[in-house]
Amino acid sequence: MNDIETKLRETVKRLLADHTVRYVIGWEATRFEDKTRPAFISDSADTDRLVWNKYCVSSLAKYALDEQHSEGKIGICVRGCDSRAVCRLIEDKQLLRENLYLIGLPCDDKEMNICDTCTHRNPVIYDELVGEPVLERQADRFAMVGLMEAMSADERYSFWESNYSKCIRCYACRNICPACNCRACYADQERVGWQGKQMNTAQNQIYGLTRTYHVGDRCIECGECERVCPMMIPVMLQTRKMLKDINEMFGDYECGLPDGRAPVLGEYTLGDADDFM
Amino acid sequence: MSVNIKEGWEPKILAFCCNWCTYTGADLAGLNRMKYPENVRVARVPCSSRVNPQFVIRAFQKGCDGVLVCGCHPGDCHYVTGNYFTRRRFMLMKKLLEYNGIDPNRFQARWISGSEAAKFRDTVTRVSEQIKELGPNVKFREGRWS
Amino acid sequence: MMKYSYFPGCSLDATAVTYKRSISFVAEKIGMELNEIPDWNCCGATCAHSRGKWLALALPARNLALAEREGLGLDIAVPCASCYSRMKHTVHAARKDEADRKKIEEIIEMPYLAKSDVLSFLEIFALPEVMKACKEKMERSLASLNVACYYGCLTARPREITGGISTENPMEMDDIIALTGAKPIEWDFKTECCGASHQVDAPEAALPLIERIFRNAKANGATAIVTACPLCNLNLDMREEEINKKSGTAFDIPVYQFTQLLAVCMGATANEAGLHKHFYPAYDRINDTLRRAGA
Amino acid sequence: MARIGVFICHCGTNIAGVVDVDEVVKAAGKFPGVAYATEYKYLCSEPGQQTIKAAIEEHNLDRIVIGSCSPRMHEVTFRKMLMSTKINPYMLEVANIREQCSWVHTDKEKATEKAIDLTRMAVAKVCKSKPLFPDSIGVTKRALVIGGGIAGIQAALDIADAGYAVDIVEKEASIGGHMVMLDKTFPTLDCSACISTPKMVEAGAHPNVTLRAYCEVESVKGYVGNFEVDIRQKAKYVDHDTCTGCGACEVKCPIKVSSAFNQGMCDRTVMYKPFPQAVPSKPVIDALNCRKISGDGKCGVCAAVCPLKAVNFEDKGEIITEKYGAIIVATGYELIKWQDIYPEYGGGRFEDVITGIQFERLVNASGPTEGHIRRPSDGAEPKDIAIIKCVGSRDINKGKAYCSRACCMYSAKHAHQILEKIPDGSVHIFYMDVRTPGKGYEEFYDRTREDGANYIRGRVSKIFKEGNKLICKGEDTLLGKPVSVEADMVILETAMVPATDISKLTGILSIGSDTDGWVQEAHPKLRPVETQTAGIFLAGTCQGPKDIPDTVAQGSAAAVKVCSLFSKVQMETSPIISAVDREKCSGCEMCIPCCPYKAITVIEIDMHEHGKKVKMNVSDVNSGLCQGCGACAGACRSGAIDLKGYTNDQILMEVDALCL
Repeated sequence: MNDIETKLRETVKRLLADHTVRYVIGWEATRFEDKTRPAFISDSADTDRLVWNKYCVSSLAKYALDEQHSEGKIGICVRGCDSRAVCRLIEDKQLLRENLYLIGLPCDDKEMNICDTCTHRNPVIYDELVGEPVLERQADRFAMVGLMEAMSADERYSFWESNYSKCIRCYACRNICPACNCRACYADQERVGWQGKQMNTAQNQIYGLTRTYHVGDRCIECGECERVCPMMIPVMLQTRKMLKDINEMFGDYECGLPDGRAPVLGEYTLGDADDFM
Repeated sequence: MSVNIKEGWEPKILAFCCNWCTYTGADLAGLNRMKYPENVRVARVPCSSRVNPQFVIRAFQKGCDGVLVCGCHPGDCHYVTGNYFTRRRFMLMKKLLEYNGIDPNRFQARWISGSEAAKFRDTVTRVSEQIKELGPNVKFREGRWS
Repeated sequence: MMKYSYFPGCSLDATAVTYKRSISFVAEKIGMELNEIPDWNCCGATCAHSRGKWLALALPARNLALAEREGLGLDIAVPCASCYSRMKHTVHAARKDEADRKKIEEIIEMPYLAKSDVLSFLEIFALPEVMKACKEKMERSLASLNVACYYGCLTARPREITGGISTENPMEMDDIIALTGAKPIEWDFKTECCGASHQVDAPEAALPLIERIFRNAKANGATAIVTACPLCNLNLDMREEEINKKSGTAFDIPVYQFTQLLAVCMGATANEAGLHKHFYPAYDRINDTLRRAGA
Repeated sequence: MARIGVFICHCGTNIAGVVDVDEVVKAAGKFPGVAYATEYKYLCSEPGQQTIKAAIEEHNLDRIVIGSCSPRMHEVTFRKMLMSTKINPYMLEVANIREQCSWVHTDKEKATEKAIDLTRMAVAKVCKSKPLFPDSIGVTKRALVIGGGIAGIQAALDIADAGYAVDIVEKEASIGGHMVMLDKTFPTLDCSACISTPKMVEAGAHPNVTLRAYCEVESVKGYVGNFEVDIRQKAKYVDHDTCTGCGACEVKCPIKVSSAFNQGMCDRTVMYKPFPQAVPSKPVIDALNCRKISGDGKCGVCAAVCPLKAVNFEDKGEIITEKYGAIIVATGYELIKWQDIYPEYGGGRFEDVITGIQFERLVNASGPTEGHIRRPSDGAEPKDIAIIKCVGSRDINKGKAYCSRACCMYSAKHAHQILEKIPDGSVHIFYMDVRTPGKGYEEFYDRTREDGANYIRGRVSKIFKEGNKLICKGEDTLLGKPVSVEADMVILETAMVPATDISKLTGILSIGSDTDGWVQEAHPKLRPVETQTAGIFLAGTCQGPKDIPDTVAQGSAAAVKVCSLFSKVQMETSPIISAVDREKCSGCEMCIPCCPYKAITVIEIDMHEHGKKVKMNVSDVNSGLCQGCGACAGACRSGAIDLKGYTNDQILMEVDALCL
């Protein structure tokens, strides 16, 4: 057991005891040593179930959506990426900040590839921070996209074709994504021409492309889509492409920060480039 | 992915044209009896901003060889600001399509005003030539191609 | 940090010796370091760009490339308005168009990255730190001298290439001259053309250009004209007598380089400031003015 | 299953000459949903329409497709025709097989193939069409005129005379605008004040007109027929209900500042009316310069001398909210700030280089010199005067590309006035062209030349001072020689530009403006006083430079548009607008910034979710505001907001149909 975990449990215990929150979303151990799962703690006696270690990788923010209409606050343990997910959901008008109590957890020990390019290891918003802030690191978020761009069009097509040929359309990437918060996803709707339900490469590609466009200007780069993909499709390589373009065209752009900046597709400037035309 | 181009193959090109500028420009090209290739089919929309980028993907999937989105020049939008949104949406969409392996010439956007009949003719002619050169689109296509 | 690469240009050792002497005097006084570019060549002046674009761009480019090769990483100080103009054009072209820059490199067979800026002496002396350094070294005053600051046409034009200085009513030289205690007058021919080299090949057309400069300066009460260019200075200085004779005017306005006045006020002797090297007598006016100011 | 009728028009040989109409009909008959397909020589003709109507009855059709000329041509015709049948007018699609097919192609086989494709697309689209019904909304019969210059006054008086209430909002303390500043008006030389002040008085006294001077429009909500406008009444510090306008306070006010009405050529007091004939004829305090309000708090002379105690230093202004059915924008123009862009004309350093409007005050009997032409620097009468035209106009390098239209004529008028008042004087006019399109204009220009005005064709490159003289150096392009004119005074006829804060107003009103900032008319020829936003009209120079006759004409034209709107009890709105599927909307608000008409708002509704009643936020479209562009539908990821008449389903069907 580590210091932070102890402190985290104490904090949660206190929050439940003084009725600040109705319950807290955190992580708990599983029967696998290297896996944790989301835990929903509503009884202060249960706080010892909470764990904090390098296996606490699942994103928690979206679980709060189940409580969109509830009374009273809920607590969420937020790492950098979780806090940005919360920001995302607040910006997308899906959550109200005042209904949330955010327990910030600086995060520097995860061993996933996706975390190498993390630029916000400390929560960007929180109500209280457990542990000391960690050092932020510089990272080239778009290095992989650059490599892709260097390939020929046909190479790129083959790359995505072979990836999407594996897709089983489980929609896990959508379900975990904090930017995917439509009440009725276009992919679930029974409309002719909207999104074919067939599981073939063409339809999978259409799904991939459309999802990318739908979330690309709001992606918080948590990488959950890639983590949950059972077929190992590098999903975020698509959204990061869009983010790279946005960064190049409209200046530094990171989503899910409490800076009040509108998604680029929700605004325009008279001087936007025409050069693609 | 190589396809044998059928004898006499003609590309199918879909053009989304806004009612107030480009569609009017296309009508004017007709009034002036300008000539251009037959392979462009115009779908009329009130404003280029009505075009959901999904329509473009759908068109490729269903077998279009090229897609054009045309609207009023910036500042001239009948609905004041629509084309500024169009510009952003399709700027990003075009890059995304390219990233996914679609040739940049297959999806193009243009500003054509109601008086620019010649520009409409030239655009359509040029796009048609470019797509002919590229051959039938097989990327993203459904069923019989994949 | 008053350190520059220095491109004197060809006039400075000949017709503009007054400029050269006063520059060295002032630079030494205020601790400005001028590193002359080794092996520099002609900037092309007015001839090269009437021959063709690439010659006009390449000649200054070689000098700029040499300065770059030295590796001092300094901006380049240029006393002559014409050299300044040519070098600015080259820097502008190289920065604006990568293809042009490559082509220039090809012609001069040297790398040229267009990193350094080109600054005229006017721009340099108008910098706050230089102004301050000059102010501290002032020993004498030229109060009672009414000075028409004559900028010439090339220091400010064309605007999109030179940037900064106003094309119609610049004030930089006026501010510098004010340091000497002299009074910069308001007049309207600050940036008119002096005829440049046409004074040699088409004097009948070019002479009136000088005459009207003198006329407007006199009409607005000038007792001296100050320039920041070897050729402007030469043209005005050398032709004044001739104009007076031809047109029956009596202008009696000596023409100085602005650095001469600075040098004088910093304690330079007539020789150090080059006051005896003028065509139109220039020593007495300064001498009288200084005496009147009680120095 | 839909029962679609397909009708292909020959249009004489316009279509049939290139497209094999029979082939198209044959193919169309086989499209899914098509119950009947036929052709006709001229479908738009009366018998053609009868054919369609008969077919609808005979074949029990529920929607139709017409292959003919452009829908921009006859869609309305066919919709009208459907109104007398059982089919809803919006269950119609037109395949454009003339302008976009037969007229632009020569290869018959390929043209026919394309016509079949276009018809198939239309058939596919119409399959998903739904009956649409226009909404009707009430009309508030009160108009708002923004700007109390001659355009606004004229418009307001015409509306008021038609029996409707109208408010004029004017940002200055008096209505009148630029016209009352002018001395005489070309080409008849009648006194500008003499013809405009009666109109001002009439506007002030008209029972249907409410003057709101010293006010600005703060915000506009609503839509045609139902605008709700917040108007900010700036603090006047004088209770105009009590004040009789006796003028005692003005006389006693000790602080003087430069008079804007007199173009800075003399002073006015801080307690002031802009000019003697001001309407309303009551003063306001210029708070910024008032010692009592913005200074050390001492003074208060005005309050002391006011017999009615109408002065109130505590006035904070107020926001007035009013409902209007229509708005006329008549904000006028300003003159370009030439000082910043023409340093070669001295950039403002020379006192005796003045603008045309300053000259108007100078030559005006009620102006600073009581009509004697005296130059500002020393008060001497100038003998030689140079006039420079197109300062800022027709100059893409420094000013504006356009021609300011009125300057040619008023510079001729200035020349005429100078020569009349200074018989031994001379006038030199530098011009590029002389443009005199107007009744009596050319004759006036001729007369001015006969008076002795010296017209020099060329621009002035520099004005400089030598002694007492201003030397204008330029080129006479007819002689091909440089010229110098020695003048005592120079008049610059500067360009008209839109009012400084016009972009703020166009933003508030959601109307367009062109690249120069002028308010954009709906159509440059056929809808010159309408804007793209229904119910908002324009008049006068806010739309572009023009002279007084044109300005007045536009004022009246805009008034007619307002009156015709007010003549209806209820207004029909287009049914082609957006609609929200509340089941799908997640309230993310992505559609809101895309809407140029602010037609989308978020509302809270009750929904049932998992058996619980919950409050949900969803988007809601205001049918009066929505103009049917569909930008929202292009932005909605889940397709919750959709554009009726151009639904996602309809367009996707079209796409699919093309690709078969």
